[in-house]
Amino acid sequence: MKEPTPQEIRDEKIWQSLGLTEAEYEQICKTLGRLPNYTEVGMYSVLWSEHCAYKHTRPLFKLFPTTGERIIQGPGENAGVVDIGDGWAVVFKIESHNHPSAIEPYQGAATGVGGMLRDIFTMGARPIAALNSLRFGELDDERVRYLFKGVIAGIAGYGNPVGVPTVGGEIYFDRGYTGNPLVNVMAVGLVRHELITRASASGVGNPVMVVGAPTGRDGIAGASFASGELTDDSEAKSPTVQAGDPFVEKLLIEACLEAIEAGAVVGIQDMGAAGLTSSSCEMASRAGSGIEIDVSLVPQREPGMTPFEIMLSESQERMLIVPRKEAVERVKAIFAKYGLPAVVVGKVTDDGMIRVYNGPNLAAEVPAKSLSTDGAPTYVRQAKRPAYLDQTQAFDLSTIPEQTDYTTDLLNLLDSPTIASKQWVYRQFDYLAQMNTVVAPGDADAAVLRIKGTKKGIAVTVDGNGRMVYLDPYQGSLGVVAEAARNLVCTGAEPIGLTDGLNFGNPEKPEVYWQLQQSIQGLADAARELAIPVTGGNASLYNESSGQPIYPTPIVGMVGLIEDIDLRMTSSFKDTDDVIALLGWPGSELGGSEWLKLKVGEPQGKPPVINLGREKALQKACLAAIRRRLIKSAHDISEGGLAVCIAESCIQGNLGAEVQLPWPGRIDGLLFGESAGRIIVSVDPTKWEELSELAASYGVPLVRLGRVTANKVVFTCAQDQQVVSTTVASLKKAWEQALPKRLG
Amino acid sequence: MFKAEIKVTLKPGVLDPQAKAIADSLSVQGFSEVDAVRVGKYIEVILEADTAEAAASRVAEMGRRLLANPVTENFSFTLTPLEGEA
Amino acid sequence: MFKAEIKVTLKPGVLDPQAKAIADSLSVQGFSEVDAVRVGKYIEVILEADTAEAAASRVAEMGRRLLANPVTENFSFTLTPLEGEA
Amino acid sequence: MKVAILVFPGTGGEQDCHYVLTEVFGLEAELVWHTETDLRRFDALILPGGASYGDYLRPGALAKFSPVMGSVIKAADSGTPILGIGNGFQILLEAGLLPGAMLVNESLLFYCGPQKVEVVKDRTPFTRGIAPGTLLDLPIAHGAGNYFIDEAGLAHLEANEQIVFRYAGSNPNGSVGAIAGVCNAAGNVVGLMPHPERAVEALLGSEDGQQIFKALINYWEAKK
Ligand SMILES: Nc1ncnc2c1ncn2[C@@H]1O[C@H](COP(=O)(O)OP(=O)(O)O)[C@@H](O)[C@H]1O
Ligand SMILES: [Mg+2]
Repeated sequence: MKEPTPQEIRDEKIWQSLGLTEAEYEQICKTLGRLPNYTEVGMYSVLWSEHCAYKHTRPLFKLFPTTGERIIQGPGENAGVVDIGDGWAVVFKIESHNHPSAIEPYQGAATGVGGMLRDIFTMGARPIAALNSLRFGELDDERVRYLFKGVIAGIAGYGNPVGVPTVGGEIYFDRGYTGNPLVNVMAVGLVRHELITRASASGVGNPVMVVGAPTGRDGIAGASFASGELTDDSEAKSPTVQAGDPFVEKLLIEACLEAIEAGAVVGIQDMGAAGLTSSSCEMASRAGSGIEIDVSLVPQREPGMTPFEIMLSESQERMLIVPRKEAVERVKAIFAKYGLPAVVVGKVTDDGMIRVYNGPNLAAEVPAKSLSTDGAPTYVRQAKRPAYLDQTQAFDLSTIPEQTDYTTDLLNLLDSPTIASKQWVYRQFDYLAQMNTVVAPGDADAAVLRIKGTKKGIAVTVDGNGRMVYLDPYQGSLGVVAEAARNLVCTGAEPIGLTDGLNFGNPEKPEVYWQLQQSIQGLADAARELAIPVTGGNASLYNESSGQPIYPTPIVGMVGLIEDIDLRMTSSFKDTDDVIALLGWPGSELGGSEWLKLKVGEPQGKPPVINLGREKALQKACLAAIRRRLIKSAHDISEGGLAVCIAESCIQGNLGAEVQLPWPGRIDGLLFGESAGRIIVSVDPTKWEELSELAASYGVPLVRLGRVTANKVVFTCAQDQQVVSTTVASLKKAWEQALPKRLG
Repeated sequence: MFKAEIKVTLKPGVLDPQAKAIADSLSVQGFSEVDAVRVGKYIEVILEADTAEAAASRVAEMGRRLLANPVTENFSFTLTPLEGEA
Repeated sequence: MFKAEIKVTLKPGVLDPQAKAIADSLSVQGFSEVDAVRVGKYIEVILEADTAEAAASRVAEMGRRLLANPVTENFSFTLTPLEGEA
Repeated sequence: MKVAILVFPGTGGEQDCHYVLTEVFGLEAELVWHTETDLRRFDALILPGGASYGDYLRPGALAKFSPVMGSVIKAADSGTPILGIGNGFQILLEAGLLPGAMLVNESLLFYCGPQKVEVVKDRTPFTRGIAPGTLLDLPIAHGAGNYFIDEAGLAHLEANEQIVFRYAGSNPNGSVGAIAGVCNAAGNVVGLMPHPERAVEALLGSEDGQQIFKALINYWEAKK
């Protein structure tokens, strides 16, 4: 196979097929002071891709609050690190694998999990939990069912054998994601402070080692490849799909953590997107050093690989390690125990250059800084408020007739896949591995893990309602952060850090860029107001199919701390005759709600207005109530509104409820409105007085709604009319059967 | 009646970790003569069809639509007529 | 050099839910002519051996010791000599 | 009593077992890498859960050729109590130390969740003192826990009283006779799919698994 010459690359504009713009190509020529060769253009093209360089989102990241007392590592490393006391820290991050999952759902999701875990243990932390946030089209579509089953199987097929429990997640089904599903994975790790390790190639003369799986041609025939001249060689036609090997990942986790614990490692970095190129360049540019490697020494899975291919390969389960000079043999011995290759391929230099040799021949030579995120160009695009908003915001609720009975609507909501029980999903995940899962999937708004050897626990959640963000990117994004925090608080945890996953369409479209801007502003404002620092995140842009962008879908992963694990909370009703109450401000906004979707299909209206001051007070009050053991359950009101929230607490506790809605107004809004800042609690009647005083002291309304009963579920409106009447068994059936019956 | 014996294998270049694990294990057990291993699925379908051509075209369609994942897998098959059972 | 194409299938009497799942979805997809489905593993082993007999006896041993579980599975194979690659 | 916890490449449950034996029961336990060939210093062996060798080919199939298995067989023959949990059970089956074989779950899906398990036989080192018929809450988490043995084998198992545990309430994976765990003819080697080690603390939902470990301790005390 013949690579194009520097001259041909320029004359035939080959950089274009690699995804670079003319201006970017010119910038490369200027930086190098010469024409780049094929390997060099390839390296720039992948590192300057949106995925690696955050060209559109980086200028907006400045809006995020990133500091706080507990922050040990904010954005900029592989994952954020937050102190939880007792010498322990929690490491976490979210990442998307949308495009690979759309092509091959099983491997796309599996490698998403694998890549996310590597970001965690590269920090020296043992991965203790994984979560996922998924978006699909509607399940009546055969292709969607295939994607959905494949993604779930892939998450299970990778997460289970590596021994990391998948403890939570969220799934929405909506036409807007039919052609472009979203697969975001969050991983959480635990590390002693003294073992926190960074991805920095320091110490001139220190060796550089490649460890883990051999390098193959995975991923390089992808978007950034695509060059007609190269494909007459049949080998080059290899598919772009990367496959994962959880077995090797498990060995890699153990070997890397053992090497770090042995004090052998100066810096370590996983090879994610853009493989060897990004790992070497990131490690060097963080340390202000250079790296010299000889690709002929890299263990290879296939014969005849070129420097271009080796540098760009996205083979999974590989890491780059800079050990202390004296520790090379030690590192080799540790990896040999696990049967993994660990090979010195180069060394750290002091001149800031990435120099790639192929045996004796220099194959590429570029300044590390220029390749890195800091050196990549950034773009601030033109922003324009999308026209659809005029139509959606003008939606008139009075076009929908009021009803006298809403029992069927409630059952239909519980039967809608977005709201329905996700047991079919999480039963496929080993959520009990490692023996820390105190609050399991399905038991509360967030999962709770204990920290062995302490009294502590952490709660973890992921949230992101794309429909609300679509209807108002700023308000919707405030709501995403507020809901994630509220979910943690409902388990008794205080939020201590967040990571975001930005899933948007093509940012070169002014409407999409506007959504992006507004949304980041919303996330940032909410994070600042609720005092939850952002420790990192991920952006996935260009999520479109047939020219239609997805709903703008920012996802927030959040971690909370429970100082005393005995003071944790779940969402099920516990005993008959307990008081059911609303903690928070009454609301009945139907804009963007699941109920409205049931009635009109397309997202309509304005999303609930978020009042961050109230939200803060509510969350403080709820935490205080849990810590003083005043409540027996807490469940935040989200999709499906108050009625679905109470129904879920009934189903989980296998108990009924008698509820009187004390407010005037449209019944549908009172039952199914998704106004934020509301938590349904249940209370022992003897604690009612004390709880009322507590709520009042935080300035938060507490409204008595009714009581827990044995099995009837009845909602009565202010005029004493029954508007819902059913049994917990009927609710349960609708809620539990929704997914299995659609998946066959 | 025909019997279709269908082999579904990974496309070249797609990582086959299972095959590697089997090859390693064979070599540990002293099967040092083993050079390469590949793992796939074997699917046997008994179907009715008037002619071998008709059967072949249906089996090919099953492969495309259901039995193999076109992104990562290849499939091939052989057909045998089953006498006296139709 | 020989190529052994090994089929590992479930013994008769062992329930095969995977085959049932495939048969069901074939029928949902309109392949009503399908009468029966069986699913197993296909394993390809390239090995060096002086003679076909020698190769066959080694592959049989691999099957017995590793590739099939005698409680639930049967295995069979065909051998093809690979020319000019030894 | 000193217990060996065997660790194969890919095993994941070793830390769980180690934590339970040492932190919860105060026993002496050691993680033993699969290349070890002498297990004579141990009084009991545990093969924990996880996915040895990635569960490739068949769960447990590749682990049976690990160097340590020779000494596991010796220990089994000499009457040492040996417990295989989940993947550990699968390894014991593949190695022929226990009768039968595992198939993928009838649903074809991995299944994780709480499960009622009935103790059928109390004359093993791991069930000693637990009245037959006792129901335990033990979580399960596996993709291939569908126990199979042919009819003759099943009759033999029943006649020899080698069925140690059965699933109660529902059969989560399609196992023949709802069998959740079996032992060898001598009774010293026991395998089960449910995870007793994950059920030893009220904080995690069940303490019923304690009985399995207490049985081993009792067995050991009585033997001394
Ligand atoms: N993809 C998933 N993976 C694991 N658990 C999930 C997933 N989706 C939902 N769950 C779990 O199911 C439960 C209900 O999810 P969801 O309906 O989104 O909760 P809520 O609306 O109460 O926040 C939660 O415990 C959640 O963690
Ligand atoms: Mg939710």
